Amino acid sequence: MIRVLYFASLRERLSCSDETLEAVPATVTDLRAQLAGRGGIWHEVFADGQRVLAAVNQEMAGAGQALQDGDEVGFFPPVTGG
Amino acid sequence: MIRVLYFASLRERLSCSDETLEAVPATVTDLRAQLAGRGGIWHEVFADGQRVLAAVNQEMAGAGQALQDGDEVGFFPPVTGG
Amino acid sequence: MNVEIRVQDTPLDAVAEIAPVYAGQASIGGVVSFIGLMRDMNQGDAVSTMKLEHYPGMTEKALAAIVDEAASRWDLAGVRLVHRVGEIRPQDPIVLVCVASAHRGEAFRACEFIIDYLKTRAPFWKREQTAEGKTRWVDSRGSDEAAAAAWEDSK
Amino acid sequence: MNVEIRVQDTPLDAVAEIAPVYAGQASIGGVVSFIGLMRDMNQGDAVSTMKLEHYPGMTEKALAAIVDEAASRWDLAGVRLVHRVGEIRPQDPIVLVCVASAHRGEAFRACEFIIDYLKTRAPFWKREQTAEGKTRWVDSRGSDEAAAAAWEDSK
Repeated sequence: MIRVLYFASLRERLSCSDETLEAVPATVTDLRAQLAGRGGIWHEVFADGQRVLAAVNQEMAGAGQALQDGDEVGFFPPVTGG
Repeated sequence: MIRVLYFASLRERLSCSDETLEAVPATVTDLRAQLAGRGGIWHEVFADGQRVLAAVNQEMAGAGQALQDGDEVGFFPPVTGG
Repeated sequence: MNVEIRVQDTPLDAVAEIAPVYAGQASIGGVVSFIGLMRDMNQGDAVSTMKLEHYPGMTEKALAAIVDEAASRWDLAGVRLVHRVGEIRPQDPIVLVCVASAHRGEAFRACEFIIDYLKTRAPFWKREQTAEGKTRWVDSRGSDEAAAAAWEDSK
Repeated sequence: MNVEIRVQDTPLDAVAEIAPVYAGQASIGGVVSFIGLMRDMNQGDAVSTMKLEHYPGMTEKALAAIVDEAASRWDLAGVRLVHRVGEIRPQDPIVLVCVASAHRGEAFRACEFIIDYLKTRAPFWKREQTAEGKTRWVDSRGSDEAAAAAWEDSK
């Protein structure tokens, strides 16, 4: 099981703030592909994922980072604070 | 006539805060030489003038800067504010 | 090193955050502060309000990591980093970065490093409302990416 | 550009000098401040008090020239520069430099430039009294000369 969170414009575009996935993808890359496979806006957001950043357990993650049961994955656009 | 002012450690070493000179030296270099010519502590301070800065009319001056009647010349050590 | 990091949804009194960073510490010679303020214009449009969203939990970790990285690069006596979230208006302070050090050069470097990294690595997002009532997410800026990347090169 | 330059023999409330530089100006996005404080140690000796002397008349001209030079190099919205003279004690603020700009990079550059130039070009001199009662003029530092010279090279 993993928790997946969506923030800012991603949350709005996907109409989803968070969800729980029973199966654990091997990597963040696999998770992106699985989400893109939902089609529609999900495909639009995740098929060309370069402007969607990912964090695993609240730390910035590279695309290929491995996932484990219980992980929290956050997806979000480039940050604009400060 | 020129006014000559001495600041900080220079004022203390020379036991002089300011004076008026009737004759106007042609340049700051000439004024330094004239002051060094007084001998004693004056020679010590001005004969090797590299650590004595000069301002003419309250602006930093190069050694060779020309002087005119009515000028104010300030001599002081390297600054240490801020 | 004395560190305080806060994320708050209440108004940020930026100036009041500075003195506590150096008060009572006579070994501190230089204090450099950055205050980031909301402007009333962005990309040519008048902006009336802004909402700052963040990723609770990750935000605090990201800010702490940035401050730790600064402390590993420079000799610092104190750091305070406070960031607003929630609804803000033009002229409201968004962020305060204050760095105290024995020497001014280290304080300048560390303060600019922290704000440059925060701009590209801390999970905050701005959504602004223009004077005409349109709502839009603020785009990230290439100049911010470049500023952060320059610190990588200088590591 | 909104400029205020002061030399004062009364205590400097450094933090109180910052907000007026950006208050009421919604085009300002970044404010960088430097506060220089008296330390209780210098060259290995405990220091109890310090007296700051200056060259009245020249000081004001020199500070104005430094701020003018900064304004010619960067796009600034406001600058405030306040320097203490007279008797001070450890932890007392000596100088406040505050620079406001639309963009933070220019504010950082200008603020550091002003303090670096002030340290080598403005006619202030410090005489300190050590804890053992010895009085001595503070020596100028090569690191300050180097910092100012680096701006010449980057001109």
